[in-house]
Amino acid sequence: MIDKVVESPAAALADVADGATILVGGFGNVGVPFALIDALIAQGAKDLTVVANNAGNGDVGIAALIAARRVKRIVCSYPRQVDSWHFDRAYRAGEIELELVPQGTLAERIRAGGAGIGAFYTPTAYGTRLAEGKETRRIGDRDYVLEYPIRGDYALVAADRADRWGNLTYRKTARNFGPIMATAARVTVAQVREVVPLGAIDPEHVVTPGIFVKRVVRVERRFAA
Amino acid sequence: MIDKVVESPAAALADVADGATILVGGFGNVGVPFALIDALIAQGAKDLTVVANNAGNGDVGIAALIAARRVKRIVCSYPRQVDSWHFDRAYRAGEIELELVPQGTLAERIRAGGAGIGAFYTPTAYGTRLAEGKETRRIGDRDYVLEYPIRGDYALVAADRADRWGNLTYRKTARNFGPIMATAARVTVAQVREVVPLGAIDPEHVVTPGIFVKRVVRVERRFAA
Amino acid sequence: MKPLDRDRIAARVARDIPEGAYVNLGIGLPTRVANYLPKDREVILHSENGVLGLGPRPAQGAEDPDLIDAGKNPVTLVPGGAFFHHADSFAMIRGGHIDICVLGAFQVSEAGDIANWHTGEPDAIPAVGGAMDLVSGAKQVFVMMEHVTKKGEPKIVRRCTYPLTGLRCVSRIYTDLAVIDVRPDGLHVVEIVAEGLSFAQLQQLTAAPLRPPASA
Amino acid sequence: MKPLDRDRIAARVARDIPEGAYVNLGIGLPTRVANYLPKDREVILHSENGVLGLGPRPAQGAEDPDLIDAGKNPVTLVPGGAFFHHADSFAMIRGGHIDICVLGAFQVSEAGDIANWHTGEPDAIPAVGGAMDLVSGAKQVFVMMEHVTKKGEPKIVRRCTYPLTGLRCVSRIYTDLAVIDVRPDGLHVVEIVAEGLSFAQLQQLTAAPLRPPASA
Repeated sequence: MIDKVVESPAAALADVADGATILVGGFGNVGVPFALIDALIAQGAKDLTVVANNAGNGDVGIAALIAARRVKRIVCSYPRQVDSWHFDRAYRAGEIELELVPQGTLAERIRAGGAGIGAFYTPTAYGTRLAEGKETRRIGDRDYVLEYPIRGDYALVAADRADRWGNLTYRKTARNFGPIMATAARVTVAQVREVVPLGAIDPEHVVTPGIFVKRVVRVERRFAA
Repeated sequence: MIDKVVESPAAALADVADGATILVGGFGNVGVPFALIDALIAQGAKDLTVVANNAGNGDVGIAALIAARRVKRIVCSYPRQVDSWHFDRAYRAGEIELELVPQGTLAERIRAGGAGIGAFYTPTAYGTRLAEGKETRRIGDRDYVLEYPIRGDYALVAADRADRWGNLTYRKTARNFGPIMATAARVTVAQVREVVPLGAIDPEHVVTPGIFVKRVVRVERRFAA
Repeated sequence: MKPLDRDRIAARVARDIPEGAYVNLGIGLPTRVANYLPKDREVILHSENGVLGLGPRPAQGAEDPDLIDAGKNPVTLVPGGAFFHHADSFAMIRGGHIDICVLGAFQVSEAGDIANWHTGEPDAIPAVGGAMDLVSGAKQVFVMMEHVTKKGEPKIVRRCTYPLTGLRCVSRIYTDLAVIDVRPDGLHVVEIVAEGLSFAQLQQLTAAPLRPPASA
Repeated sequence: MKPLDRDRIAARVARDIPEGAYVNLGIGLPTRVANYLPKDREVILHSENGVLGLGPRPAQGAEDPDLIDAGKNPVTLVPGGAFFHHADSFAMIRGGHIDICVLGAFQVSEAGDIANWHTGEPDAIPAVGGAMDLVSGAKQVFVMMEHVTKKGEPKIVRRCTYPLTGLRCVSRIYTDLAVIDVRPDGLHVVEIVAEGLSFAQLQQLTAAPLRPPASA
């Protein structure tokens, strides 16, 4: 019997190695897998590359991971925020490398990673500083920038419901990066509010099919402490 | 008030011009918008380019459109079937041009068309006859073929439920090409089993958001005559 | 001379958004446009974090922690709304499905280039979000800003000196002084909105040549 | 010498599909593999027309006209199944998420090239479907076929003469005579399944050099 449900966030992340690339869902604090990030901090893996929309808010989630000095490099679209002080300090101190990617290109690169696309041409950022040094091409009457896929060793996502096959649903705008990150990692771990019996999720309403998910863990706490 | 519901398939397709490119949903006979195709035949537009997975089955749907000699060119993955006699005849008679595309590349090209991607590299078909003459590139340790997006003037899709904003749900494997084709055409027309009040479709369950849909028409008959 | 205040600029933008439009309102000032859309006009608001059909702010205490807009503020959803993931959300943007996006800017050039993501200061921590996607993907890009900086420097210029967000993408500029169209042959004043401001005065506050409104 | 019949080839393939595998069974013969998966082993079947969790054929009269597999036959869905659109379905395939796909073939080369979509006859109407995506995307490609053609010609060859479906992609070949692994250094017989067939006889029916099974 397939059973992807593991007993704790710690068990779900026991095998994360130093230097791993971790895709972390969420937009601001919504859809951030806080329990998994806390477990990752406790687990101790360092020199991580984190791929996420933001570089952490306040003292929780990715901010806490950065504060614990575990992040070597971050790939994101919007690091600077009013409450991104841990990132700001680490960045100014030269402790963390930043790859800034337009949000839609970030999403598309992750999707390409999951979908086996080798590279793609996007019009976004053509002619700007963020396309400097990148290959470009004119196709029809538009200019495009060549972008490469992003894949992770782990994807940490916060979903709403799961079954033991790893089928997931999300809740409102907490869906954000979860469904695409789940496709683009070797090991996708989902923290969920509820584990339901197999068949309880309508097959028309599955957002992330279990094929993309390796481990599921139920957590009580959904939001930042 | 936005109301995308039109009274008949004929009204939904009145403005199709000769030479138009029409994306037609369906896989075999499942999810084929038969009522819309019948209306297209009655409407009379000719020299059409049809993009669809198959080249018609039996005497209905795309097969009937081909039999009516309206199709100049077809882009599909699987034209030859036991009951594709209308296509077979037209093809052997040199009346119809065929662009054969692997099914996943067809899907991805349509998705790229809807998503504003200028071109993408896929490993599919590398080294085969279907990649002859196409640009290739080695990325990492794999070889890829460069593929370009497909867009249509119209997309005809068969959905299950719709509201007046054009939000759509599908039924089981009738979903197939509908959601991606809806994104890739200037005018997407959905034939649906049921029009429901705005708000009756759970926002978590919308498969095609109304932004991709221009016209909705309710039809009694869902399957081929 | 009486420039419009920010709410009146928002109201002026709202006037130009037609029934049935799919609209993305950038974070900050542009979100105010929503307040001025007539209640009987159906306009569908998109937010890049995966939602169509944004409604008004929830009452205090009624916020849903899983329902925010791109500015990370709590929002509501109207009947007919939908949720989707980030790749689908930006497929809408990049694929040309958003009719109008409204954004703030540091500078706009006479060619329609826009600079709105980076001050260019060497020690600034950059952040881009969805701005580059929006300006290159939306069918029409409306810029909404003060006509000049706090120091009085023109923000409409021949060439942007700030790092660019996108090239040749702005359709129309709404300022506290005027509404200006960006056309292939340059900038056309559609309307002077600041009471008592002459075209010549407007031109003086603008670092790129303007053409007068048709009625002028 | 007693070759396996088609059902026994299917049963032999089924033996090698582990619990928890995500599997795509090609149209035609490979779909029979499903009949031989042990009931207590959970294997999740994918079909390229947008479904995971294919179940057995429905009883006559209980078919759902909206629920078919890639071979366009009516199927059922098991609890835990899911529906999705074609781009997502092929993202699973191309993205390397399918553990095993099982396909028929006209020819397989010693390098693992496969030809299974086109006879090469000039007047044949071609059709490719998802075959090229599957062979390049699945983690393991199992080929299931008769060892020789009806005319007795070997189907395992040094180089395919039929138009290729994919290069260097076949992992393992199941025929009515043997199970053969494709490895970087060539073809390795895992097991001779035809009763009374010697390795030398098998080699004679194969147009590429074979290495004997470890136990031989």
